[in-house]
Amino acid sequence: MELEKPLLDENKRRIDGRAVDELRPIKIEAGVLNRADGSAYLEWGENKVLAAVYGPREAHPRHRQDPTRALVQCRYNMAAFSVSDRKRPGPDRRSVEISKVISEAFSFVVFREQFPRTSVDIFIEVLQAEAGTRCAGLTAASVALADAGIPMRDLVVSCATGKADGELILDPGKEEDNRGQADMPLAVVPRTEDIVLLQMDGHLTQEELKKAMRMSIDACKEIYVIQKDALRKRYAVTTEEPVEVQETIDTQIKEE
Amino acid sequence: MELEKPLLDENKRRIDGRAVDELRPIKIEAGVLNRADGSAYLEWGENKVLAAVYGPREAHPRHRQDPTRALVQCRYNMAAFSVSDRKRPGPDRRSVEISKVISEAFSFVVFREQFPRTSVDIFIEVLQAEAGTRCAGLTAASVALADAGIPMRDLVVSCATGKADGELILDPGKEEDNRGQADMPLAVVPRTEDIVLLQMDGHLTQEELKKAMRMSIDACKEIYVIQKDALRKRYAVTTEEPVEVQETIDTQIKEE
Amino acid sequence: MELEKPLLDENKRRIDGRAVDELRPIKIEAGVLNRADGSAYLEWGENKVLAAVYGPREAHPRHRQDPTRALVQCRYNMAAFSVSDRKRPGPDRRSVEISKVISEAFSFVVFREQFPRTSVDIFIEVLQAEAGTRCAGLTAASVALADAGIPMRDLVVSCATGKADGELILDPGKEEDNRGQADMPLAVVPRTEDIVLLQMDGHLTQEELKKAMRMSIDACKEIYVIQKDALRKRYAVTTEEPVEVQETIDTQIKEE
Amino acid sequence: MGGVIPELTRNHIHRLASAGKRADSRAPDEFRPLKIEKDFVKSAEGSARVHLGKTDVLVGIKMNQGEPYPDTPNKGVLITSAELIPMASPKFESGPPRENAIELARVVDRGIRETETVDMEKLCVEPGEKVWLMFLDLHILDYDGNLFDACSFGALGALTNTVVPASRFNGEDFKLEVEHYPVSITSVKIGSSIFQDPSLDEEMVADARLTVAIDENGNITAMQKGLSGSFTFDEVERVIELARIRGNEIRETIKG
Amino acid sequence: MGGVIPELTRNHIHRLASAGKRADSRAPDEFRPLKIEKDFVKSAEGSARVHLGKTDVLVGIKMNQGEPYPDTPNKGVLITSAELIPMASPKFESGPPRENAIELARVVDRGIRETETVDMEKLCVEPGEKVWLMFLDLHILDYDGNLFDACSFGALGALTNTVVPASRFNGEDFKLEVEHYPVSITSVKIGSSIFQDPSLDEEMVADARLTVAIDENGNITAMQKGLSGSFTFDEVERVIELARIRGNEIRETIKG
Amino acid sequence: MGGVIPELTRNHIHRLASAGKRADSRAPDEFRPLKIEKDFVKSAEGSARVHLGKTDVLVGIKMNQGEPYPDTPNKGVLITSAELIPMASPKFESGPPRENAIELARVVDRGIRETETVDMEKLCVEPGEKVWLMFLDLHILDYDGNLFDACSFGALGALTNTVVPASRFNGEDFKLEVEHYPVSITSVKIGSSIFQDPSLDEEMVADARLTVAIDENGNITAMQKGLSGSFTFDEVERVIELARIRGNEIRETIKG
Repeated sequence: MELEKPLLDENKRRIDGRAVDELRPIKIEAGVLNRADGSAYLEWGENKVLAAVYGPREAHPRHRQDPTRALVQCRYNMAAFSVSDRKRPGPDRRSVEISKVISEAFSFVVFREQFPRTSVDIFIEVLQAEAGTRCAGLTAASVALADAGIPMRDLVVSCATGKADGELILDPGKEEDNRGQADMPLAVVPRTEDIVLLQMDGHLTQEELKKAMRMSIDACKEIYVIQKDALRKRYAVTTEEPVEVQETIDTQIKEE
Repeated sequence: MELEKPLLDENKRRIDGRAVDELRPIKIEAGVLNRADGSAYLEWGENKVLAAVYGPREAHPRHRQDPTRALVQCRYNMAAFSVSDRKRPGPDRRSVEISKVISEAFSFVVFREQFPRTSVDIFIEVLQAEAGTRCAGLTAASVALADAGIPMRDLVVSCATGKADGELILDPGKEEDNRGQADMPLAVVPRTEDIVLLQMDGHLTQEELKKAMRMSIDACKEIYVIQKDALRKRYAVTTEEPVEVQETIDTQIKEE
Repeated sequence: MELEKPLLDENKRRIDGRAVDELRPIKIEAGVLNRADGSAYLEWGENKVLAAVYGPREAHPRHRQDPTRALVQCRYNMAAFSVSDRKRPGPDRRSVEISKVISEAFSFVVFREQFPRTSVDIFIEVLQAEAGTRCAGLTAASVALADAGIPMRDLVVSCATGKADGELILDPGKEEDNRGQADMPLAVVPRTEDIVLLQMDGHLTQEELKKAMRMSIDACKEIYVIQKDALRKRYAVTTEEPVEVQETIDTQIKEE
Repeated sequence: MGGVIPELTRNHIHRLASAGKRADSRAPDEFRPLKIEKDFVKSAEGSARVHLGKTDVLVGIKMNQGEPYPDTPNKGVLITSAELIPMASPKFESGPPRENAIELARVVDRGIRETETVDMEKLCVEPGEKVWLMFLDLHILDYDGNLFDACSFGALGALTNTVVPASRFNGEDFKLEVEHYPVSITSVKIGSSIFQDPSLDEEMVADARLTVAIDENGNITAMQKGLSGSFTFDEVERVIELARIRGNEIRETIKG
Repeated sequence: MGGVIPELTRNHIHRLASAGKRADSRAPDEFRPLKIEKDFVKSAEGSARVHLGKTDVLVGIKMNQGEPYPDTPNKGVLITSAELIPMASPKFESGPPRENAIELARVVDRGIRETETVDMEKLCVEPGEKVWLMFLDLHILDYDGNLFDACSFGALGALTNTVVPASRFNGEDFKLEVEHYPVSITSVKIGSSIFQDPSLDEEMVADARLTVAIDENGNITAMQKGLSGSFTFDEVERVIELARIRGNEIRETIKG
Repeated sequence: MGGVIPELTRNHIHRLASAGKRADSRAPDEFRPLKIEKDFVKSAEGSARVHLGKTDVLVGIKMNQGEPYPDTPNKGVLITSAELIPMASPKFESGPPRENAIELARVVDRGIRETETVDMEKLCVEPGEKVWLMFLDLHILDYDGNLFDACSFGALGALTNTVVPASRFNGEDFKLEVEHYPVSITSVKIGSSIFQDPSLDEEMVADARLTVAIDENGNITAMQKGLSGSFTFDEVERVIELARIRGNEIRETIKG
């Protein structure tokens, strides 16, 4: 086997030329689908992700309804052709786990008590995957929730930090993910720094872990700006939406 | 690979000796099962098919009930041993599609508005398959529906036309189906010529297609006679059936 | 292939040293789980089996409820690692059949009419399997039912008899089961000798069959003593259980 | 097999049973008329349609080559499936095989496998590599009770006309030899009466069921007790003795 | 495709239809705006995103090597799947493919397979041993009617930019050649009007649906009738004639 | 893990928590009594039964030979499954693994896989051809909270007594070497209190859960946040610091 190229060069540049604390390019567009109550399309590096939101609507099946608040249910799904080896359609164990942790993250911000017996259904479709699809999906879904006018404390933003060649690196790309020594996806409520998703695998010292959390949180705040821009653009051009929904969104954004 | 025998000889005789517009032999017997509300057994060439009808009965599950009319639900199924390579038991994608198009065909003729919230359940079992099992199954099911006393505008009849060695051929057999250039199953209401099932694959010119439709429709009218004979025989010998059901059937047949 | 060792030696001793009518060692402990309403742990030769009982509780799904009496539902399950070749988790055809015959056996003794619309759910987990797991599971479940305070006519006890090298042998071990000429699991209500489970495969003459039944029934009566000891021990040391449950059990045991 | 029966019918059958009588005037040990049509399905390697009174089942055998089980490298493989298709009874729903179908398939399977009805070593092609897989499919067309016996007769009947399609694999077709004729006889207990060959109504009212298979030498080769009632030792003896007598008679019909 | 439509909308569409008019002011034989983005997904071997009015589908092709079917040893294998993901419509639930998705996938599949759109013999690697498996996945993102045509256009579009990844198997990548361009045109009948390219509302109100595929030589290559209404002979003729005209125009857009 | 808890219990726990106290009088960072029985199941290659307070789990390891994953041709394969069998809790229903079971299995799996607990390269038999498959099954017997830690301890414990059964494949059995001992410590947040090793009641009331695995060098090797609440940066720090301390103590118990 030939020697693999190091993940960091002598100047601490990464194989795709990024600095260790540099995000891949991110683009977000809100309101891209017609049937869904809210939607967003996101490109993050080579990731292409669609998110759609339906609800609050009557929860099905009925025995799952919570008489005191809304359920927040996410379904994260990868298209069969989104990865280099075709993925069998339908949920697998990985996507079930990701759906669960994303559902839990959004349960924190949605004002669930306002909508008892309903569900807020979030659908994330990964159309093309590089690395970091759960962060990308969650970040897109957050915009879709706002686009749907779902009352929330704030948007949620997600970004991972990893470790490669002994250094912490923000937002690992595919090869960094495969060959790195750690991966830590995190999601945060930017205004309050409430951590609502946190997973980690690999090896990090206590000090590294703290630094990695800080790197992810700071990056989330950068991405937050892109999310809000997408929502502003959406409501600047649209006139079809009922006024009260716009106000809800504006209010949320001004509040920060 | 050795040369395959042509599907038509110099006199336009087919490999089984039939003329291009000749049906395989068809036999139908009505009322062959005890538990079902109506039933029929049909042999069509080497096809052996049983059809049973239950209903109108309360539709299950409840959320599928239509408050304005009956559902017509067909389940087409091939026995594992009905084909040369054993078929795995249970529905596959092919049988789901066939069940759907047959259900739609019968939805047209059943007086569904008379039985809201119910379902009329049609079960077709292919016991031995040659080619044209969907036409055979539908034709048998039609007799089973009448045997069950389900009010209908008319019977439905089905027959395919194909193309072999450049010629249109009625009711293709197995080898003609495998090696032919087109296959077009069609189902029709004989009295009105309403086309209620139509599928096609292969290559046909617009002219050929029209001619093929005509061939199928004419053949359906021949088969219609066999269907009615089967029903007459059934009610000639039976005395157990309640009088009103017999009348319904008679009326329908006289009406044409 | 080398010659296999005979299953019986010249003195009619079995490969594990037992006499033809000798049981493997059996140990039972009642009340071993916290969440279940009743439970028992049993070791029988190399078999290790846990049984738990929940109920009577509302039967789910509702359409399965019997308005006149309780359902008795058993789920027999083998842990993936309980056998030498790993078993895929979840029910297979064998475990579905065993669950069914055990459910039927207990349906006879539970006073089902006292608890309409409910179910008594019996869970049997085989943690380590040698041979005779259905007998072991049923025998353990019987103790778990009593531990749960479910009103019953009597305990049920189960033991198999087999045939090896032309002789009837009680409680066949693994190799005797694999290489034997017959296997007959039986379950009985000891006081009345009501046979509530009976299966057989192999070859037995009418005379052998009668003798085998008698051997199994007599062995069940031995095992019955071990069951009752387990229950006595359980209620001798426990003070948490409500008084009325204890009485029910005592009554049942005294009645014999 | 699941299902409810009107209270009136139930009481009527019980009243008759208490006098040793049956609703269809049969003697307690009398079978309904039995008709076996062998080789009913040409697409199968072997088949038999069995009419037992109003019960109607079709059994088909398909064969293919595949790998043997690791523990029986020189034996063919038997795979038995039962489909309680919804055509046969208003109580049979489509879906994955339920416990009744599984028990039926497993009892018929053991009746053939364990009794060496067919010498499975003759179905070995290359030891450890390639053997014949024998798929035995039980297709229930009309259900009026006693599927165990009807399917068992059908399986035996189908085996007697099975031709192994070795020519498909560059060999020569050969007829399967049936070595033994174990005949399954099912009795039910209603109150204190024992009736052979239960009708559907009798099955639904019965306390307990006992199926016994007996070979041409009078050996018992299989037993399966069902339902939530019990048998006494003496009742089992009587059931077996009556089964032996009836079995000899039916064996000739199956061979016929 | 399932679903209910408000009575008001239903009446409105019917009223307009009786005058040959449509709710969105299109002419009866007018398609909605069609936009095809080819090569949308880099992780796929070929892909196309199709916007047909507000309907939005993404079709991706993944290729791998595997075994051919026994009856076509020298041909590649096409496997088509459709996912009606719940993002696309409040009516699509997650779960195994339902009959609508199955019909859709099968009609698109036949449209490619039976018309020899691609020469499947060019996808043979080693006859009888190894061929290319072509997975065609239809991913519905936004559902506003006429999935048959949108998916069919997407499939053709994706085929035109598919590169066979032979370099992964020590070969050289090569472009797939598209031999034929059969274009699917779907019409619905509402009352006595025929409309091409039905919107979702029109689909839900329609009596009958007919999909016709026509190749560049004017041959009909596929038909599929749907819904519970009927077509007359003349209506079928008219639908085909209109499809031929429209197909030529759309073929150029797809090739584009 | 799903389920409802009486309002009274909920309030009681909350009230205690606000004073940093627990219903069972434990200190916030106190574990329940831990008992590990290694080699509990002889039929497994390795096993451990873990009693953590009233939580009772049995972890078993089975090994077989099979193909490696294409991207790790020289490494053994770990397959982890969790069964929340209905014996363990009235809330666990039978059926396919739900999201809780999947998350549990995946977290335990990553805890072993990503931390190189076992050197998977030592489980390679023939690179690219044959490796050891290690099936790790988590069998939950009694559920009183904190399955993540109990199963994780059980997995480590089972690994320490695993013997690779190479003699079944003509090799020599050898003991698996455990290279690292990452210990999983789970804490929950209730109000502003942080409690280690939550009981079932505490889990049901908790706002957020954080599982941290720490190895013998003090490195964090895995984290998983759960539930719909959040953690602050400082809380995460504190949870980790407490986990490090507790982990060292428990590591010795597991090794023991």
